[in-house]
Amino acid sequence: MGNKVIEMKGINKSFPGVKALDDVYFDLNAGEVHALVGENGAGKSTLMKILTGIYSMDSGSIMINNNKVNIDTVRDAQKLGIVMIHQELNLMNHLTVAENIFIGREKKRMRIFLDSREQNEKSSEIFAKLNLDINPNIRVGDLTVAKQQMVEIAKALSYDSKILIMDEPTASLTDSEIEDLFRVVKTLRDEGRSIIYISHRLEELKIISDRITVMRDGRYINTVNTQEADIDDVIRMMVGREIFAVKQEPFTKENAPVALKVENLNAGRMVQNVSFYVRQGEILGFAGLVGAGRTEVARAIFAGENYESGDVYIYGKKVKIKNPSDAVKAGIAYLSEDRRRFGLALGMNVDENISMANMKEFSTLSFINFTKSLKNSQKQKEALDIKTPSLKQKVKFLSGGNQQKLVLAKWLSRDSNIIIFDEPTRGIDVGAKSEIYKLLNDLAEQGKAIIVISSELPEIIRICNRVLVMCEGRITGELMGEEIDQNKIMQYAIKRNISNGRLTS
Amino acid sequence: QPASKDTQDDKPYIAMIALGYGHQFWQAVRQGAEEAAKDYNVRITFEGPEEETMVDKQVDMLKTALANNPAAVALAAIDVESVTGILKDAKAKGIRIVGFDSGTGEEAEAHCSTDNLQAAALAAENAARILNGKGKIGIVGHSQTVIDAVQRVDGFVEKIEKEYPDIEIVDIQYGDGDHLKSAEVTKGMLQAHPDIDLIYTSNEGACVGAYNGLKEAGKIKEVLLVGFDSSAAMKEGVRSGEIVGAITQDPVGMGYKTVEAAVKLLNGEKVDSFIDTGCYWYDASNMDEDHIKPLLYD
Amino acid sequence: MIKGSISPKMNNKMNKSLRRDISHIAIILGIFVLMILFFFILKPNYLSYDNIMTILLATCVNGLLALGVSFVIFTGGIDISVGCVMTFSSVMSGIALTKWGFSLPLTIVFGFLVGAFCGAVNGFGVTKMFLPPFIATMAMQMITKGLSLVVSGIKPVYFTSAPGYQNIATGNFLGIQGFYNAIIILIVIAVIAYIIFSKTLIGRFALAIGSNEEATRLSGVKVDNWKIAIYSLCGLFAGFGGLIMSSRLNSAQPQLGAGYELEAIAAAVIGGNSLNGGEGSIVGTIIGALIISSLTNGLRIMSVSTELQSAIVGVVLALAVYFDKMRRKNA
Amino acid sequence: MIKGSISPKMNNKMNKSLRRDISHIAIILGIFVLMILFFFILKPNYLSYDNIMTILLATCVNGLLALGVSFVIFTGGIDISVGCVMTFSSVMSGIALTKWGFSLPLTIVFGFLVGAFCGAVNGFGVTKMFLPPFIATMAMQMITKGLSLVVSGIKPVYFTSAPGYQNIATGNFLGIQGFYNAIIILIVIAVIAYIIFSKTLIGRFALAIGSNEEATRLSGVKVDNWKIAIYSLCGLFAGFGGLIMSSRLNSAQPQLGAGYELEAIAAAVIGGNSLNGGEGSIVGTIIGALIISSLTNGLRIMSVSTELQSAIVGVVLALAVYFDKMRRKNA
Ligand SMILES: Nc1ncnc2c1ncn2[C@@H]1O[C@H](COP(=O)(O)OP(=O)(O)OP(=O)(O)O)[C@@H](O)[C@H]1O
Ligand SMILES: Nc1ncnc2c1ncn2[C@@H]1O[C@H](COP(=O)(O)OP(=O)(O)OP(=O)(O)O)[C@@H](O)[C@H]1O
Ligand SMILES: [Mg+2]
Ligand SMILES: [Mg+2]
Repeated sequence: MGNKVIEMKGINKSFPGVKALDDVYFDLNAGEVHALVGENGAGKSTLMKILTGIYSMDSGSIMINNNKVNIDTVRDAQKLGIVMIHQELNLMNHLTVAENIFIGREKKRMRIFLDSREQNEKSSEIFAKLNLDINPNIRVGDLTVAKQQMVEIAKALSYDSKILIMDEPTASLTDSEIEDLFRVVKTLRDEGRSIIYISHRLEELKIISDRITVMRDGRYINTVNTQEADIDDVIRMMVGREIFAVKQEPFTKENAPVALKVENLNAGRMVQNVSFYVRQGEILGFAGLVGAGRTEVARAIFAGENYESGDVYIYGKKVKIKNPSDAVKAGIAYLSEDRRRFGLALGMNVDENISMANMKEFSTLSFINFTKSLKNSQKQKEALDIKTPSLKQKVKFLSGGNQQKLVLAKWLSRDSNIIIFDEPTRGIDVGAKSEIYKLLNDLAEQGKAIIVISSELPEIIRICNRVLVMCEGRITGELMGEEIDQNKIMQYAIKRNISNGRLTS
Repeated sequence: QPASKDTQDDKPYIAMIALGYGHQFWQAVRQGAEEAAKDYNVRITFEGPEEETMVDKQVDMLKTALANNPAAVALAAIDVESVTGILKDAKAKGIRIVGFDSGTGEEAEAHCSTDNLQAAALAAENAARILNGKGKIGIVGHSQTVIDAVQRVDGFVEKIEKEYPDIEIVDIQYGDGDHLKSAEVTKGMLQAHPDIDLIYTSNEGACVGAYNGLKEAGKIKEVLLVGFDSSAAMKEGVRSGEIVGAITQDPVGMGYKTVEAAVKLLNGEKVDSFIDTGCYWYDASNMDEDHIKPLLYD
Repeated sequence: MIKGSISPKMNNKMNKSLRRDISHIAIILGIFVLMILFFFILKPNYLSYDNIMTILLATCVNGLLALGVSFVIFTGGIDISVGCVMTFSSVMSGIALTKWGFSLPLTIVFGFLVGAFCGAVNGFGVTKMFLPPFIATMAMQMITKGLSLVVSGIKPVYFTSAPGYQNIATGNFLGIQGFYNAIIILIVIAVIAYIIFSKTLIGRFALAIGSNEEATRLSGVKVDNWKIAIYSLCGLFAGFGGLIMSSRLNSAQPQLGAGYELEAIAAAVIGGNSLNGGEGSIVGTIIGALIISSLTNGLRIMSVSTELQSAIVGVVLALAVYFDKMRRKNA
Repeated sequence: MIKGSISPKMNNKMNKSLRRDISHIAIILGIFVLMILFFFILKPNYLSYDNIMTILLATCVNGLLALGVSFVIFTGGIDISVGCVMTFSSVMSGIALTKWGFSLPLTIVFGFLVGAFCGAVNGFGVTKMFLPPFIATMAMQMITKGLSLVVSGIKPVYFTSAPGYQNIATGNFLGIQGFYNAIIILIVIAVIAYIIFSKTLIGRFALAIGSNEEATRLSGVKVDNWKIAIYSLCGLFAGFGGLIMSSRLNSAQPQLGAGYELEAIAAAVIGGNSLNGGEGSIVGTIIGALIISSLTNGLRIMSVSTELQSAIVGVVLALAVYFDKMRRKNA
C-alpha cells in the first residue's frame, strides 16, 4: 500500500480540566481501512473532530497528500474530501431521509427550486447499494435508532468522499446489518478510498481493518498491521492492564421467586401478546433483530407507553404502571438505549445526574442533602471507574462511554430490584464492558432481577442465563443454558408471523 | 425663594410629567410648554410613560424628577391617589406643584385643563344638531380606563341621553387609539348596525381610524363622523367635509399656560387656581377663523 | 427485510406532501369553519360580501407579519420585533418620500429594505452575538420603537404628497367593488411564501435548523448565513406589512406597533406551527391569521364588550393549539 | 486517574457554589458597576440616598416578577403572563377587601393564592394540554387582562378602606427615613427564592427539566407535577408583585400589566439566565433587575428623552447578554 493521504503530527488539545490529546500521531494510507481503538475517553472522537474541522487543535499539524492544510470548518474538510459519521446521531428528525442525506447539497431545478424527486431516487440508489430497505420519503424521526444510523452512513457515502471516518458505526447495528456495512466498506476501499474506523467491537477489526492504531489516555500508543497483530495484544495496549473475564454459569436457583411477571402485554403496533417472567437473581436476555420491538416492551413496562392491555406483577403483586415514577416506586429501573436523549441531563453535573432518580433519599422535606448525595456519587464514580475531573463536571464534557457509566450509576444508586438494560454496552470499550458484565453478575448475585436487551449476540450469549427472542413485536422463542447459541437465536429472530400478513416496511 | 436651583444651570427647572407620550395631543402640550419655557427663560423637561396606563412608571418618573431638584413640578396624574403622598413631601420641601390635564388633585396650587365632560357634551350638541335631533350613533372610544378617554365618552353619552330622546347610542367599542384597530372596529360596528347615522370618536387615533374604516367601507359622508383632537389628517378630513367636525382642546395653550403658571408661582405672583384652556367645535366652516386656527395642530 | 418497490412511493410524493399539509391543518380548518358557521347563524350578515372583504382586509397586516414570523418559527426561533419593525419601515419610507424626495416606487422598495435590514440585524444578533432570538428581537423591538418616534419627531408622517398611495391597499382590484388590492397582495405574497418554504433552500434549511441545528451545521451548511437570511426575510415581510398598514392609513403612525407581534405569533401557532421548529406549514399560518381576524370581527359584530374579546381570543388560542396537539398525538 | 479524597471537596462545597455563582454573574456585575459610575460622574446626585432608595423601590415589582419568571426560565419555559397575572391578583384582592369584606391579612393571602392559581393553570396548560409555554401563558395573559377589567368594572379598586395598606410597600422600614418596606420585602423574598433554587428539590428539578425533560421523567421524577408547581411558584411571585404594586398605588389598576412581563424576562436574561433552561442564578436575576431600574433612572435623571430611553435600554439588553455569552464561551 502506498502513499499517505493523511498525516497528523504532534496534535494537542485541551478542554477545561482535561488534556484530551497529548502529542498524538496518526496517519492514513490510500485505500486502507484504518481502525482507531482505545478506551472510553482515550480521545478518538476528539482527534477525528479536529480532522473534520469541528474542534480546532491547540497545536500540531495536518498534512493531506503531503500538503500542510488548515481545516477550520466542516466545509473545509468536505472540500478536502473528508466526511465523518459521528458517534452520536446527527440527523434532522423532522426532515425526510432523502432531505437528510442531501442536506447542504440539495439537488435543484432552474438553480433555485428544490428537486426532491431526484434526491429520492439518488437516496434509493444508495440504499440499494447498501442492501437496505428504507423509504427515502419517510421522516427520519419515525425510524428506529438503527435505521437512523444507516441513514447517517448513507449520507456519508453520498458525499463520494476520498476519506471516510466512521465513529462507532456498528454500535447500534445487528449482525446482518453489520455484514451489509462491511460489504460496503470493502467496496469503498477497493475503489481506492480510505476509511478510518473507530469501534469498541474488537472482533470486527480482524474482518474489516488493514491497520490498527491504539490510543490511551489521550496519547498515541502504537500502530500495527492487523494481519500480524494479536487482538489480545491490542487489548493490552488499550487498557494497560489485565481484563476481567466472566464465564456465565447456568442459572441454578430455579425456585427463586419470580420478580417480574408480564402477561399478555399489548402496547401499540410493536408489542403483541408479550408474556414472560424473570426470577430474582436471573439475567434474562432479549434478543432479536433491530426493530423487533424490544425497546417498546421495556418502555411499555417502565413508562406505560402505548399501553393497551396486559398485566404486570412484581413479586406476585399486580401493579399498575402509568408513568416512570410508578415504575421506579415499584422497584424497576430502565437504562435507555439512547443516553443523550433519554438518559442524561447533559448540561448538569455528574453528581446531579447520578442522584437524579433518588432525590427523595437525598433530601429531607424537599431540602437537598448535598453531603449525602456527593458521598454516594463519589462511591459510584469509584465503583464504576467513571473518568471525570470532578463530580461537578458537566456531563456533556464526558466521553460517550463514561456517559453510559453515569446512567448506570444513577440506577445503581437507586437500589432497584428489577433492572432493565437496553443496549447497556453501546459505545463502551472492552475494559469497561467486562466491568459492566461483572457488575451485571454481581447485581444478579445480590438478588436483583436483570433484563438485558442487546443486539450484540456474543454479549447475549456470554452474560444471559436465559434468552427470549423477539420478532415483529412477538416473543418467538425461549432459549436456556446450553441451547443459547447464535444460530438458534437467528432462527427465532426471523420467524415472522406470515399469517397475519405483516411485513417490515 | 426656597426652591433650589439646578447646579449646572442657572435657569429655574420645571419638570413636566404627562399622562402619556406618543399621542399628538401630548406632543402639542409639549410644544406649548417649550414655547413658554423660551419666553420665560426657564428650563423644562417633558416626559410621560409609554402607555397611558402605567401608573407605577409615572410614579417612578415623578420621583426621579424630584431627585433632580426641580423648582416646580407640573403633572397630569394617571391616578391622583398614587401621587398624593409624594407631592405632599415635595411641597413641604418648597417645590411648587401645578396640575394640568387630568391634574393632581388637592396638592396643586394651580390647575390648567379643559373639562373633558364639557368638551364631550359640546361634541354631542353638535352631533345632535347635525342629525336634527334624530338618529343612531355609534361610539369608537380609545380607552376604557384613561380618565380623559372615559370622560370623553361619558360626557357625550350623558348629554345625548338627557337632552335628545330621539337619538339612540347603539354601540360603544374601543380601539386602543390604534388607527388600524379603530378602522376595524368601525367596520365591524357598521356591519352589526348598518343603520348607524353618525360615529363619534374620542381621540385622534380613533377618529382617523374610523375615517379610514368609513372610506374602506365606502360609507364616507353616508355615515357622518365626529372627531376629537387634531392632526394633519383630521384637518384635511374636516376641510373636505368627510369629517363633519371635531372638538379641539388647545393642548398647545394648555402646555403654555401650565409653564406660565409655574413661573408665576415661582416669582411669587398670584395665580388663578383653575385655568380653563377651553374646548372648541371646529368644522369646515370655521377652521380657518382666527380663534380656531391656532388651536389646530399637526 | 423485504424490499418494497421504489417507484410507486415516488409517484405518490406530491400527493403525500399535499396530504401531509392537509392533515396538518385539518383541525384548525375544522375550528375555522365551525366558528364561521357559529357567527353566521347568530348574525347572517356576518357572511355578507362586504363583511367577508372586511375580514380579509383585516387579515392582511397580521397575515403578512405572521408569514414572516413563521419562517423564524420554523427555525425554532421567535421574532417579537415584527410589529415595531413594521412601523419603523413605514416611518422611514414616509421620511424618504416627504423629506428626501424619493419617488413612490423607490419609497416602497426602500421601506422593504429597511424592514429586511432590521431583520438582518436580528439575524446578526442571533448568530454572531449569540443572543437568544427572544432577546435579540426584544432589543430590536425597543430600538425600533424608539427610533420610529425620534425619526418622525413623534408625529404621523403623511403620504398625501403621493396621490394613489392609499390605493395600493384599499383600491379595488380590477375595479371589483369592495375587493381591496391588499387582499390580492396578501394572496400573492402568501403564494410566494409557500413556494419559498416548500421549494427553495431557505425553507428547507429553516426546517433543518429548527429540527437539529448542530446536525445541519455539521453537514456543512452555513447555518449562520441562512439564519440571517431567514430573519431578513421576516423583516422583509414586516416591511410588506408596513406598506399595507401605512397605505390603509395614508400615513405612518410612529407610536403604533407593539402588540402586533403577539398576534402574528398567535396566528402562526394557531396555524399548527410548533414553536420548537422543524415543522410547519404556510397554509396553516394563513388560516391561523384568518381565524383571529374572523373571530375578532365576529365578536365585534355581536357587540361583545371589548374587555371580554381579549379573554375569548385567549381561550380560543389555548383550545386551538390543544386540539391540534391532540390530533398529532393520535396521528 | 487520581482519586481525590472526598472530605476536602465536601468542605469546599459552599465556597465552590458561591464561586460558581460569582463567576456566573461576573460580567453583569461589572456592567452594573460601570453603569453606576458613569451616571454618578455625570450626575453626582444619582447616588444620593433618596435616589438610591428610588431606584431600589423601582426594582421591587420588576424584581419580584423576574424572580418568579426565572424559575420558569430554568425549566426552559417562559411566562409572558406575569404582568397581567400580577394585576389580576391585585384586582381580586381589592375586590375581596372592598366587596367581600375580607380582613387585610386574608386579603393579602388571597391575592397570593390568585396569583398561584393562575400560575397553576399555566402549568396545567403546559403539561396536561401540551401547550408550548409561550402559548399557554399568552392565553393566560389575554384572559387575565380581560378578567381584570370585567371584575373591577373597568375602574381602579381603592384600598383606602384599609388604612396601612399603603404602608406595606412605602412605609419606612424600622422607621428609617426613606427606607421603604418594599425594599426589605424584595430582599427577603429574593433570599427565599435563592434558597428554594439552590437548596430544594424544586430548584434542582427545574434545572433538570430544563436540561433534559425526558431523561428527568425517565428517572421517575413526576415532571408534570413539578412543572405545575414551578409555574404556580411563578404565579405566586406575580402575586407578591401585585401586593407591592397595589400597595404603592394604594389601588389596583385593572388596565395595567401588559408590558411588565417583557421587562421581567429581560431582567432574568440580563442576569445571565439562558432561555434554553438548565442553568441559572437567582443572584443574576436580581442584578438584572437592578441594572434595568438603575439604567432607566439614570437616563431620566440625565433628562434623556423618553423615546430614546427605550432604544438605549434595548441596546444595553443586547450588549449585556452578548458580553455574558462571550465570557461563557471563553470560560
Ligand atoms: N467538548 C468537550 N469539552 C470538554 N471535554 C471534552 C469535550 N469533548 C471531549 N472531552 C474530553 O476529552 C476526552 C476525550 O474524549 P473523546 O470523546 O475523544 O473520547 P473517545 O475516545 O471518543 O471515547 P468514547 O469511546 O467513549 O467515545 C474525554 O476525557 C472527554 O471527557
Ligand atoms: N417513534 C417512532 N415512531 C414510529 N415508529 C417507531 C418509533 N420508534 C420505533 N418505531 C418502530 O417500532 C419498531 C420497534 O422498534 P424498537 O426500538 O422497539 O426496536 P428494538 O427491538 O428495541 O430494536 P433496537 O433497540 O435494537 O433498535 C420498529 O419497527 C420501529 O420502526
Ligand atoms: Mg467517542
Ligand atoms: Mg431498542
